[in-house]
Amino acid sequence: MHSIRALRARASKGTMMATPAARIEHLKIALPEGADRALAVDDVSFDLVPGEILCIVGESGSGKSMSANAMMGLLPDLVRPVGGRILVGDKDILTLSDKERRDMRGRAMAMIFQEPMSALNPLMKVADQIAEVYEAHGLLTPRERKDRAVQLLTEVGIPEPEKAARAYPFQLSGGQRQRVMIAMALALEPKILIADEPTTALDVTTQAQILDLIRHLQRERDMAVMFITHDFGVVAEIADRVAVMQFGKIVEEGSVDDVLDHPQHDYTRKLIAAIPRLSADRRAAIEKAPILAVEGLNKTYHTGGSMFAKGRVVHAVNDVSFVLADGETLGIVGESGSGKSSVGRCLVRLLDPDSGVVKLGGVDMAYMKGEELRRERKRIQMIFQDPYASLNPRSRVGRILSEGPMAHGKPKDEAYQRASELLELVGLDASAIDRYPHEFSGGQRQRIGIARALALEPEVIIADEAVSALDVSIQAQVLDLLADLKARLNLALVFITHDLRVAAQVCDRIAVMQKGRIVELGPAYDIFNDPRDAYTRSLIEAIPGREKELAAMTG
Amino acid sequence: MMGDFWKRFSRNRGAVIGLFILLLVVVVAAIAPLLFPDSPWRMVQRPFLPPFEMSEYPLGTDTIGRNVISGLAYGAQVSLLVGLVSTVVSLLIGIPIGALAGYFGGFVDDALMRFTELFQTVPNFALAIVLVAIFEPSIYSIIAAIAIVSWPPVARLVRGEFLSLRQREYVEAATLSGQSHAAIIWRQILPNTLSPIIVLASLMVATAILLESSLSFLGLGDPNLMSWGYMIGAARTVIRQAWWLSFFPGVAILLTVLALNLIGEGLNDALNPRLARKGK
Amino acid sequence: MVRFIISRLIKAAILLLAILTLNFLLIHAAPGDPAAVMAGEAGAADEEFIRQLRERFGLDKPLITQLGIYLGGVLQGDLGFSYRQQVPVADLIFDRLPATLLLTMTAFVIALTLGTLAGVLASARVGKWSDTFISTAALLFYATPLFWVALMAVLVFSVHLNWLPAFGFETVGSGYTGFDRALDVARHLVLPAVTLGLFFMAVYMRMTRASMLEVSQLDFVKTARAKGLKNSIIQRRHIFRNAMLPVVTLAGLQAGQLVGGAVLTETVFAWPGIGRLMFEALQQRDYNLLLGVFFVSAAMVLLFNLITDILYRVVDPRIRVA
Amino acid sequence: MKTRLALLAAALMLSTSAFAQPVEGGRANVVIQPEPPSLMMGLVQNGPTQMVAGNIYESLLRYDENLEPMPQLATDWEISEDGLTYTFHLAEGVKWHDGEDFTSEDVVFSVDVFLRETHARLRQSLEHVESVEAPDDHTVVFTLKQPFGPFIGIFEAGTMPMIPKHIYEGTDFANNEMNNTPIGTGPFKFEEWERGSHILLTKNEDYYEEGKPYLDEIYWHVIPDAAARAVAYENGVVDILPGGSVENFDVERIANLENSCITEKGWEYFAPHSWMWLNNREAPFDDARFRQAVMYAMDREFARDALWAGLGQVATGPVASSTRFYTDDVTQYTYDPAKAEALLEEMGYDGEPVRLLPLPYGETWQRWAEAVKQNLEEVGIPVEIVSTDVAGWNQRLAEWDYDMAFTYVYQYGDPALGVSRNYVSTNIAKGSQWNNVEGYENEEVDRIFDEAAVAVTPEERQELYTEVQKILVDEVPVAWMLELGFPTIHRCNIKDLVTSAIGLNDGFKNAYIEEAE
Repeated sequence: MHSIRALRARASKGTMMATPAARIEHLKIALPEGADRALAVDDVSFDLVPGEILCIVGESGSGKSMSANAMMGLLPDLVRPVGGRILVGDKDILTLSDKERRDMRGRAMAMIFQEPMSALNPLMKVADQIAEVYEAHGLLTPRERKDRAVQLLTEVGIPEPEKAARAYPFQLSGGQRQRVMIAMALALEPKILIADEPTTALDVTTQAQILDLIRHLQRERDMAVMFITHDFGVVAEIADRVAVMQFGKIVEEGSVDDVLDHPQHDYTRKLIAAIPRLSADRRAAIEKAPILAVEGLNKTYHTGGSMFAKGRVVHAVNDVSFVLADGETLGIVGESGSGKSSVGRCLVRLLDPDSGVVKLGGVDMAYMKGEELRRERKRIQMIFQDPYASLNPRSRVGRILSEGPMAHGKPKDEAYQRASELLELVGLDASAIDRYPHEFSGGQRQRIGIARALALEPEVIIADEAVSALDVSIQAQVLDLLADLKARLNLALVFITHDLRVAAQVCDRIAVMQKGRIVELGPAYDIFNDPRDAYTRSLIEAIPGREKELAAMTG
Repeated sequence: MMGDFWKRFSRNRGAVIGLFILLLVVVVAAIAPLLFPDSPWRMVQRPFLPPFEMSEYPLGTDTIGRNVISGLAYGAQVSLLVGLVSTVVSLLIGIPIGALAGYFGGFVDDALMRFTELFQTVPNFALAIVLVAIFEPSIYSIIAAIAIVSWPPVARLVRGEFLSLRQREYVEAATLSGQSHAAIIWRQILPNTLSPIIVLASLMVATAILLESSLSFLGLGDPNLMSWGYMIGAARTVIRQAWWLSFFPGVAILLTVLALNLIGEGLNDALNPRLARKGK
Repeated sequence: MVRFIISRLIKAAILLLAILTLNFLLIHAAPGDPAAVMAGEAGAADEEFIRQLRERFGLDKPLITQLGIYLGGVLQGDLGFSYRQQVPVADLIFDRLPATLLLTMTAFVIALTLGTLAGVLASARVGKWSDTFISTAALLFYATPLFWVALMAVLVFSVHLNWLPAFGFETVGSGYTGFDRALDVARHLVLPAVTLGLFFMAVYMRMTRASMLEVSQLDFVKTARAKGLKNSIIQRRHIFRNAMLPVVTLAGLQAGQLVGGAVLTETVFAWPGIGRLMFEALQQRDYNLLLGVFFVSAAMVLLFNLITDILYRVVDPRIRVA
Repeated sequence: MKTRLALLAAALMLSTSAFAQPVEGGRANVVIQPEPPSLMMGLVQNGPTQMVAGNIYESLLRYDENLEPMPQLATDWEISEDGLTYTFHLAEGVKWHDGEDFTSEDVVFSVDVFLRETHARLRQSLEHVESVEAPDDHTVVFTLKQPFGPFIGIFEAGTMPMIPKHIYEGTDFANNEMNNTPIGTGPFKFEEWERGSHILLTKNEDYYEEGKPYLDEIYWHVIPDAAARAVAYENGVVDILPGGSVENFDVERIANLENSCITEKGWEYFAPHSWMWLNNREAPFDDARFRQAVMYAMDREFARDALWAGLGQVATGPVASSTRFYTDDVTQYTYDPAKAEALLEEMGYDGEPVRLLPLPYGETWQRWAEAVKQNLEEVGIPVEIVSTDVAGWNQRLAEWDYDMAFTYVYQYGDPALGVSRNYVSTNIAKGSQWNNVEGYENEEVDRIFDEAAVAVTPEERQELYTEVQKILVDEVPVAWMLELGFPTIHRCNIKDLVTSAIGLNDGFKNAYIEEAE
């Protein structure tokens, strides 16, 4: 890790004179009729230079992926380039015949995708899928292809490469799959590597490793890398140069330091400002009485059990205990599969814990049933991750907000009255009340989701990855809203997230979970500034863009 | 919402054609008594009058001199009636079973699905035949039989939808907000399963019509109702001397069923936009 | 794998018994008792005579006892005795089964191969005229009543063109043997098999096409293209194999159903299979025979489902290992 | 219609063959439908069984077109003056197919032991029999309780088949495995039976009638589908279509084919007589005027021409014209809707709907029911057709659960055998489709039938039967439809196929195949 900045310094010098491996000139890509705008990519120009990583940053729909697909000639049927050139060497990809273009794919340039699972053929062994690259270009004998496959797997650092070669994709972990993808991309040692959000689907630690790997290989082979991401942390981590895209245009381009440290365009500024700072400020420990007390909570899943096959047992929540003080925000962080969500679901009893105590204001909710549970549960509510899945597409907002109260015996008109108040509370127009969810943007929906959680006037709110699905700028707004509400309504908040930056920003205390256990629990400041547990430390170190930020702070 | 539904639907040319054909059939069925005041069973001309010979019997007469075209008109009534009612009935059986199985899962699911398998394992058509024969052919026994053999797919579909939808966050939210199971099933989940159900239903009507005609063809139709399948079955033994007796009813069935299938696809495009892109 | 099969077999057995019981009760709920039918055929019937018959076939016992006796027999592999034909049910069925299997399996193979082929072709040429043509044809076959196609086929190919025999399993009394006989049977097979196959061909065609198009949207296809693979290879190796999974499932489910679906075809073409046997048995209230046919056809369905599952496990590693 | 009748007339002439010299050898390909349940005629006597097994089993006599007895196993016979003693002298040198000798013992066993137990219809006639004795190997003597006119008419293979004593004596008749390989004395032996496909009979080389049979084998083809049977005949797969094996709509076309002959003969003994049971027990059928109205409302001419290919004839009453003691001197019910409406008007019929039960024997009968429904509805009787399969039909009749129901019944040559059973009140009993199902009661009729059965001279009997026919026709206990014509269609070069009143059921011993020119 530490050496990277040094390396990069050298790289950026190197690029000055090097001739570009690819040159994109005034690229225009048209969207099909009826799309929200005419051009997905509008007059975009940039160079890909050997030995340099160009990061293209932008929020969803900014057209960053389109340009990548255009380079590979993999645009969807309905969108087509309508102007400009993509020069690789002296050839313009857009004017090449299918055959010529096919020949360049994999050989001249290769691509890795966001979803390593779906990007691999589930029915083919890993080795075969790699071997195909050679086959496609009529290289090597089948035997040699297999051997090269194993070599490549070794190069990308997969443990037990022979075994991995014989495996099917579903038998590998997310990180390993992405490594396979990379191996595949490297097979013919292309000059250009296009990476489309290659780490977005991965956990922080894995992400760090993959970034490391890409960086490393790129160095070694002096490739030109086009790296598409929405995460400035990643940018800070890996980029030599940055191009910021918005609405299909490049609004700002420059060296990573210039763009991150002295953004010119205000969109860029807005984006960067929106990134949660890693600095968790020291906060006074909250002395209030605990509202929620969890003791020795356990939950195990039994999978694949049948009358003959013995199922596997997963200890999702393993002897978890903590208390949540009135008005406090407790963060639960961890990577996927750490059991953080299971905890949250046990608290609201969407899951039934196997054992343990969940005292809410003195009442143990862990084993409540039926009517009693129904009544008590209104005191602890949840905000969900996916703003699209969390609202019933067929109900008007008004009903979504009033169903709960009405279920608890509030008369209809009162409930609707309350609903419109709530909408204003979360910063939406009261007129929203008789519109349908699909008429709102992601951020607005999340606000509705929050309003719904508040509708029952709960004492505790569980926010499960509440902002993970949002673009940074929106994310920031929603976080602010939460903070504001919390202050005004004096809520106790359990904030479940994989994103330590977010955690750092909003949490008083943080519990770090791994494999179902809480490995460390303490004030946010301590967690970030002197983590005791090794795992915590690795998590913190994996946070992309961390050095840069630290450097910035200490510089 | 209705507007763009129609937009998406009408984008599928086949669907529009289908709709047109179906409307035609419906109209004919509706005004059959006006078009042909005589009972379709009435022996009006010499037997085996070939088509296109006498203007008042454009499609000729059958083995005992009944007017084929009026038979077709009245037959439309039966086909549509049976198609619709039996579909509704099988929805009434299939949806609750599927919903309960999918929503509660676990033991309930197992029990209900085994039960469903019972009906899926016995070959449909054979079962239908036996049911009709046993309860003696009549419009009721036919509808019942068709419904009984066609509900399992509904149950499976609904179950599938419920299984996935009950994981949705808005359903969990509803649970947290203290709504009853009934309310959740009825207000949260069911409305969101409608699209696929509607599509399936439209195809089921088609299948039901085919089933009815097949039963009538085997002589298991309602003997007091003129139906297309019956006409073909009755004409089968004389197919050599009178091709038209089996030809025209067959075409009628073909067109109606085709129309319904086309509409089904149209509905699919219109109601499940995500799937719509496939195949286009 | 073996474990899996065993467990499935046990499930199947239970299901079968359940089905038998269901049908048993169903069929005995029917009006019309076999004794009356037989007496009727004897050309005269007084109560004494009918009572004798009832006694002889144990129809005088209470229903539950009869059910018990029947199931007991089945468990020992005895499907009972046909009242009317005066022979063991098993004999009757296994006389007829080969014919039905020949018919349905031929139809099935035709449908599956041609259907998927056409489907692939169409999906490869989406929007082109060949796609339109295939899809339209599929739509038509999908909507045509089987028995009607059968009749029209007879009309055209046997009556007018006189190319193919219109009915039967073989030329009775022709004395053909060996290859000639096979050929003769084959000629008889053409019309029924094709007409029976048409509908399913349409189903598989539509399904394959849709499935191919769906799969071709998936990321790994993009990956394959990014490798620079030829389209033909992508189609075959990446899209087709994945697209076949749902088709295989469906096919498996239907292969069994075909057996029951053959009733119509066997009636129109006077094909001596169990479909027709069932229909006759029904008319005669030949309880045991009817139940026997149901038992066998249900067993067929389950068998094919099992085969499908095994096949599936072979094709799809995810299920195999998980 | 005219054309059709003309053609049939022609066809009928063709079939009465010239006095040619019989030719040895050849195979007859015959359709059999439905497949017989068994060939053991002692146990099963349904149509197909009789037709096939009629070649295997024989009885003492057979009957010519006028129902006069002809020798078969009995070469000659005497009937005592008082009509109480029937003595039969059996043919010499008759052997069972397994080589055993046929003797009078077999006759006694068959009649007194075997058939008494298994043959419901014969049992009724045997009520009149005091004793059956075998004074010597070739003589059998039947002694009656009282005179029984029709007795001489029951010695036909379907009614009284001879069963081999040496095989069946002391066994469980129903489950004797020899039932699957029937042994008789007839002109043809059982060879093989492939269920669902065919039955093969081969020539009985040591048949006791000199030089007979001429054919080497008879191949019975099981083809369950009427249309298919027609094709089979067209394609030359089969050469003989027994009555009812093709749909009547097809008869004209097939009879018109090259080298194709048609005959209505061979049914005189059975005289299949069709009518609709009218459930006399309940309104409106309890009113004779309603029953008469039904008769007037029906266009039976049309039914015969459109549905029965113009074959057969409109029935004038309970007795078929070919049956003995028939008279046409009765009220005639011609198609007359006006009259029907008048009658309904007069009785004040309230138009309550009635149910009609068709005979589940194929298209013709279904169409017929539909036609009748239409006829009745046009005079204002709403009809609901209840369709059932064979089983349901039997059930409903057996339990009197019907309003109107099609049927047809054999008359076996004599009113006492095939007519009275359907009208005498003593014969009202649930559970049968062959007795007085309509529930008609009239002492007068009962008395006359009883007397007629036991009257000694034909003259007396004729008088009585004429009287009873008049009464019945006026009362209309059931709605008589047609004397059915069951045409046998065959290649013209197959000669002497039908040589008795029993037709094909009498066996093919006289049939021979001439080289088709």
